[in-house]
Amino acid sequence: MSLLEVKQVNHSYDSKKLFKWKNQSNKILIDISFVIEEGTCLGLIGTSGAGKSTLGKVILGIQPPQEGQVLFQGNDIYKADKLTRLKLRRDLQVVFQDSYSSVNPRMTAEQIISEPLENYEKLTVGEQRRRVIELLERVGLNENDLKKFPHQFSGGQLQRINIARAIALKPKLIVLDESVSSLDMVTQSLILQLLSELKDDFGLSYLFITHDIKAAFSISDQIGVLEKGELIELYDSKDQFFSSKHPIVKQLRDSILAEHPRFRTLTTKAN
Amino acid sequence: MEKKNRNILSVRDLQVQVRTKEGSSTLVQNINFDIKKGEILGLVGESGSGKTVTSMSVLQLHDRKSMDITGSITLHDRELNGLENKEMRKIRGKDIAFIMQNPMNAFTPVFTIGHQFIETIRSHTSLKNKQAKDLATDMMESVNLPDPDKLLKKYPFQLSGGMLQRVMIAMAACLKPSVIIADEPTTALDLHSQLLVLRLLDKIRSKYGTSILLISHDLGVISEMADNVIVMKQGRIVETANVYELFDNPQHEYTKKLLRTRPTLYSQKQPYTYML
Amino acid sequence: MSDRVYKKRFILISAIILILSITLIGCSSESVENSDSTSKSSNMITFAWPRDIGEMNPHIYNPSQLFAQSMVYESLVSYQEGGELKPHLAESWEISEDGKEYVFKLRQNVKFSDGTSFNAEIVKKNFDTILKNVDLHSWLGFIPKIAQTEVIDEYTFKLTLTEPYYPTIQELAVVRPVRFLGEAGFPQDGDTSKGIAEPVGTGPWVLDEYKVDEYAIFKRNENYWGELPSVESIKVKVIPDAETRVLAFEKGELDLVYGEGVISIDSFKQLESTGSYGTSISEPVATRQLVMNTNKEQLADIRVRQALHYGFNKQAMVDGVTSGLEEKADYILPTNMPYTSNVDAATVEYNVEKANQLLDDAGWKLPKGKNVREKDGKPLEIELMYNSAESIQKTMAETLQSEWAGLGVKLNIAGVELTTQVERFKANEFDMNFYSNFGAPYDPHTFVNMMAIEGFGFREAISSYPNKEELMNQIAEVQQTTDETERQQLYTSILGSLQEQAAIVPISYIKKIAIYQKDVSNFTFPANRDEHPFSGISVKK
Amino acid sequence: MKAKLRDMLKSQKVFVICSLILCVLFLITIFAPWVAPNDPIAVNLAHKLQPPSLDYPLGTDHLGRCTLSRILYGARISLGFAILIFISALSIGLIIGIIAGYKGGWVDQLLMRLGDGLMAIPSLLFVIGFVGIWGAGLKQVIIGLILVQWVYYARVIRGMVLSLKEHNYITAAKISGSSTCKIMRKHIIPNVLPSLAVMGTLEMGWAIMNLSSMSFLGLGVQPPAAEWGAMILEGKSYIRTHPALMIYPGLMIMLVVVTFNLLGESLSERFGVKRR
Amino acid sequence: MGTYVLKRIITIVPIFLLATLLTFGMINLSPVDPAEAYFTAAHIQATDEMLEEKRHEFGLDQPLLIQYVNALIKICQFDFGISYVTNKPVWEEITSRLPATIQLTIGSLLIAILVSIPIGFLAGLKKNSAIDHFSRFLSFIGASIPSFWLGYLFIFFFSVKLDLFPVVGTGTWKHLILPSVTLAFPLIALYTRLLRASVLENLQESYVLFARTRGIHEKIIMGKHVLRIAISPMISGLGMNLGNLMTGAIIVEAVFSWPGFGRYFIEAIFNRDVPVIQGYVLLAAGIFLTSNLIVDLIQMYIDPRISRKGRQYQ
Repeated sequence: MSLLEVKQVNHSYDSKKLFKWKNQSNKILIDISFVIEEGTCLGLIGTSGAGKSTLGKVILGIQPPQEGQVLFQGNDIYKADKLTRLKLRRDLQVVFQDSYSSVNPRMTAEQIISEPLENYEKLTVGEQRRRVIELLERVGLNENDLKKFPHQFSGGQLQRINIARAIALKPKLIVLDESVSSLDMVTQSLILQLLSELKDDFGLSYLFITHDIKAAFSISDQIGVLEKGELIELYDSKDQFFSSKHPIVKQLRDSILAEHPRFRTLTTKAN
Repeated sequence: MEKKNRNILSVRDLQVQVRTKEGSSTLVQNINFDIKKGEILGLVGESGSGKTVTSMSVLQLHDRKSMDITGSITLHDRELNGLENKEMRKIRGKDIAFIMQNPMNAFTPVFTIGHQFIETIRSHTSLKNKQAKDLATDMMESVNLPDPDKLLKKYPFQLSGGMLQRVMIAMAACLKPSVIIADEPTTALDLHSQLLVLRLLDKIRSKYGTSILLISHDLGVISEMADNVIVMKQGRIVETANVYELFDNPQHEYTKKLLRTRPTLYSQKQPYTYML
Repeated sequence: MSDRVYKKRFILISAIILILSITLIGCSSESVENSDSTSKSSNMITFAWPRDIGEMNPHIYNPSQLFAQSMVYESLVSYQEGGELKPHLAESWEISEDGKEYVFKLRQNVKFSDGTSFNAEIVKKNFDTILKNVDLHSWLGFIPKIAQTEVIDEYTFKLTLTEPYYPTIQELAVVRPVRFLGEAGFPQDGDTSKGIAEPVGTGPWVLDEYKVDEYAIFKRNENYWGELPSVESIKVKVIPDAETRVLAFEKGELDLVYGEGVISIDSFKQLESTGSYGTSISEPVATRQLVMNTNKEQLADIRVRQALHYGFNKQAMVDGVTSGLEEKADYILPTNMPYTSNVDAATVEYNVEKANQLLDDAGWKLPKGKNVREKDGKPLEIELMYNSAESIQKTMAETLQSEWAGLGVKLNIAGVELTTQVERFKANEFDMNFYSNFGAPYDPHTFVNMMAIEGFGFREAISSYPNKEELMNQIAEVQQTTDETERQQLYTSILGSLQEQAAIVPISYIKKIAIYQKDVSNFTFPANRDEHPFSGISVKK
Repeated sequence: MKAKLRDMLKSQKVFVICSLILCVLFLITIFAPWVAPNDPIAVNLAHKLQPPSLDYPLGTDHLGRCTLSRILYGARISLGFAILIFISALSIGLIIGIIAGYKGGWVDQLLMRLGDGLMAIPSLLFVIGFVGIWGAGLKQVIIGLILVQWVYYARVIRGMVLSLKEHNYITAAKISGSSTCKIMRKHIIPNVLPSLAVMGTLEMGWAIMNLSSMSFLGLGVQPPAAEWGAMILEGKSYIRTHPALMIYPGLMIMLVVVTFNLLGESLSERFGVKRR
Repeated sequence: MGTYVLKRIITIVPIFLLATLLTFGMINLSPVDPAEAYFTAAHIQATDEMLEEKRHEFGLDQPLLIQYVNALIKICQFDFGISYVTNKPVWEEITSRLPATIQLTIGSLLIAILVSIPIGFLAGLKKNSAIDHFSRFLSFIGASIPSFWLGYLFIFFFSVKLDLFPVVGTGTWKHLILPSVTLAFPLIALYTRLLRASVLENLQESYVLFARTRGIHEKIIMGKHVLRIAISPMISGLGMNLGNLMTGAIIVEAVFSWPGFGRYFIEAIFNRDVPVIQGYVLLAAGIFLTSNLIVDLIQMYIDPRISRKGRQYQ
């Protein structure tokens, strides 16, 4: 049994306006199907407007799709009864792109991280604090940060707190919705490093949604390309991706910038 | 003497301090660099390292009431630091052009692209409206922007970010400035637009011999574009080097870390991009 | 190109602003001419009134203003000092023995302002029109009693009543509805209750210019049959706010302020004290009364009513509230009216001890530690209703509240709009209410009449009087009697017993005030309360 | 600690001063019977229109009542009823606004439509019309004011909830397994409150002003109750001889409304809430 | 753009219907019997038969829904009924007095605009300068002065003491000044504050920086770019505030004896002249909605983004 199975998901936003002036079809997701196995990471690459975020929400169980099924550990998350859903939810967490808007500005780091713990594990005050400190240390922060408020952290640090909250319940799958995109390069790579460490330590699976090919490849086992709501192709390796003939993939590939000036294609001039 | 002349823009011992009630705090210090004619100087650093402060100092756009700028900034041997606003205004847009990070917010939303294009031209030349318009159209044609007449009539919100960024570059290059400062010009764009914008920048450079100060945190952009690179960290320059040297043989620990930790597509020895 | 678009927008916006400004100036310039044209005639008196003069229709009531109606339309007889009734449009009249037939000889040289002549035909036409809406006018005693109207000859008109009614002549002097509209003023269907065609009257003034809610200018009727007014025109400015009236007068924008309660007494006194203006105060025109509802349990007991009467310092209150402008009243009706001069009733002097005594006697005791009297566990609580727009009523209510609190009586005061006041009074839904009689030329008969007719509130209010039956009979008699002495005796008796029962407490005599610039002279108050005061007035500029 | 307090006093000068003024006013409201030198409705015609004296610190009005006492008791009415209006309107608005914003559905539809209709009628005009039809009186005015206010609160709160819903932390909380009730309690209400505090203080000024306007028109508070608007109405007859009678209550209205507005402004700066 | 205008016009219709429904509800839920009110307002002593007849005439014996539909049909024909007091059509009463009110409101709007634009704009540009302090003072005081109080003080000082303006009447611009300034005061406060805040906000926008880097003259950046955008909230305020102005005019007209409709409205209230009250409330709603529409169109001209996105109707 696969950890996550997405079957034939279709979704479109219908405008609930009284008068329809133009007959627009707003298809966001078209016939999306894929599978994520336990302990693997699926990277989904797409430009803005490709339907990445909607797909993330559908999988997280907060945006029922108009058609299709999302099976998590074999259960349809939209058809499960309340109790099962609560259990499923525990195993399914998220880290969003905008670290600032992902935390309540009026709560301390401790409060933020302990929220899931409060909901699922009845711990004593002391135990809970210990757990939070453990989590903070695990993501590279420390005890001193417990009482700090979000505005006292940098974007990267906040993203670590978001990660700590996501792993607090030891989930099976974490949806990383552009989780590193708004960070600068250095921070980005540090967070990516942390994520792949955590993946190994906790046996996590990721759905890594991004527009950054390099970042996607750095932690993914599988890569999918999403374009205008369609999942174009799925690749098991970089080689597969780089040998694809699909025109959209080709354009994507062409846009990747050289990693060393020796391989530059845009300009040649340099002394 | 001759060597000195080749430096279009020179910055020496630049230090910027901001005065607050608690005292002054230093934003950048000991900044030294030169840009030669036709050179692209890459400026790398993470957010908050002082990249934008530096470029704003060159343009003298800091609020002088609350900021102290010391050191020397010379353009064609002319000292810019401390220059009167009136004089500086003649230089901005004409001799030093600026390309902003987020093109969607850079244009005044209520005026057409053409209006702003013509406005720029006319504030630096004595051209008539019609001539300025022709100049703008020509410029846009020469940088391969499709259907310039139509584009000029559009409002900023009607264009995509990539398109706007290209218009902005055309606008910057239009008066053939000596230096273009491009502050993270591709960060807000998707991959394909990024490619188009970078191509365009290179075209401007080779066509007009414009020098470019290219600020970016993306090493990919730097490796594609820059001739020389300065690496900044916490308001200081930690390393200045030729782009090849920097990538092959980084000296400073910070640079090494930058190169080491970045996500790559290396397969065995070569990056995939090279294979294509 | 884009510049052109920008320019277009700019032009558009400027155009909008320009249009706005032009409309503004347009509005103004139009009226500038008006004000210029009116200020040309120097022999004009500018006068302020709180309301618009209303439709100049002689046969209807609100919102028409009485003084304005009286300027244009005239009555058959006129009410003069002391209740004397003088010929006006009627030169003389005769009343039949049984008091049912009235024959009027009309004045012959009278012309309407449009040049048509005034004759018995038009008198009959006006009467008949009024009679079409008898319900509307039934408050005026003689109208429902009219049996027939006849034209005897061109200048003789005969009125026949169903029963004798002595105040008929007096009621003919009222300002509305029995005044005469010229032929041209009648609308197509002849029913004036819905409006008139144009204001054509016989009066000394003609409406010349009128802007609703702003001003009205009356010109002298140069063809007037009587003595020509000495001023050429009267401008009535509509200024609803009393303070604004004072300020405008002080500024010199007004020549005359006249009326009852038109400006605050304080302002009047202050302006008077400067010595730079002429002022006059009229004779009493009516009595301000406090009416107690004897149907209410607490007030049913005469001792309580008397106690309340004894329990406040009337003299101090009237002096204080009206700054001595009004006079403390001892009698229900002013004594300068017909049949009212020798009412035999004891006047009540301020006496707190007696008041307390009376309340104790009535069983309202003051419990220890409390400050409101109680009887059978019920507190002595009374509500006083007043018109919230009338500052004197309001101030007096507040004063009474404070004074009676000292007796252990809790007075709740309720300010209501006039319509509510009238409504509640009529429906008998009140404990106490302020009231004032109509004044000349209606009284005393109208006031007394109201005691007898249901639906005005009085009859219900005094219903627990022990001598009610007798009172009603006397009232019915007084209207029909043709004997002068008997009438006088009846009035004395009626008014006396009304007052003895203490349900109607006289408080003060209402007076009119007038204040005018120094160049205004010969100002006199009309004897008829509702008439205009412009007959003799003159101005030199 | 002391230094910290001093810092706070310094940086929040406006806030502190305004709070102090309001505290004093509230104390006066509560302790009016002890603070006021005289009975505000005790008529003493012998002492009418007196100049300030020891017995009557601000003199007396046309009925010989103590002006100061009336002003102090007036604070009771103005503030008391403003608070009543505010709290009632807010409670209704908060409940309906949150339900409409969070759950949507027919509550939301009804609220929005009702709001559209009510907002089309200028609010004070609606209140005057309401009072005109239902009869003058304090009760009617208060009901009318609540009637137009709650919709406003509900709509604003609905808007805030809707925009909060867009924040990822609400989604994150949902995914963390928090119940709707907990999300309301921990995430939505605390984040709505500062805006409500700002709105509330500003609306208090609005309520006081409108209450006194209605009293001035003779539609609101009925005599002999001392209310500032009603006092101006009474005092205006003496503007030329005893201007103090109308100037003091007017100044009081101004003082209170300015204080509330300043407080609202400083609160909005503090909480970073945008004023409408 | 055309569709946008059409759309906006169409959205007005249901909102206006809702407003009529609310007004109708307000009147029909009230304890006032229109027939009774009619006779008291006209000072007529009515018998039961007369009341019954009047009720029939007013259609009060019909079901509420039919009454509402009838009222609606009449409103569409600008028939608001007959005033109880003057017996004239309400529409006639309104239109004869409305010009004066419009003159007053437009006068105060113009004053508000002419005063607040320069002050608010300069205050925003020069934060913490003298003019900024003045603007803040103005915006706090202006928003807190009761207009009925200010009006008397104005008359007292400017007309009586200084003899600069006439106390009452209409006609010249001099008559208009004091009432419109009184009416404009809170607006000046509001607009100054709005414009100042908006300018301050816009100065932080990157388009200002970009214009500077292009070497555009500061005067052009501020006077053309910033002002044009910063003025937008003020203009949308204009539409909103026209309603407030109409209400404010009620008080100001009472103080200055201005012969407009507001004054008449107050009289109608004291007389419980229900058709007049209803007519004015609905007319105000109509004017308010139309002025909002016009403001939207002006906004569209100033800011072309609006026709695309549509303005949030608040």
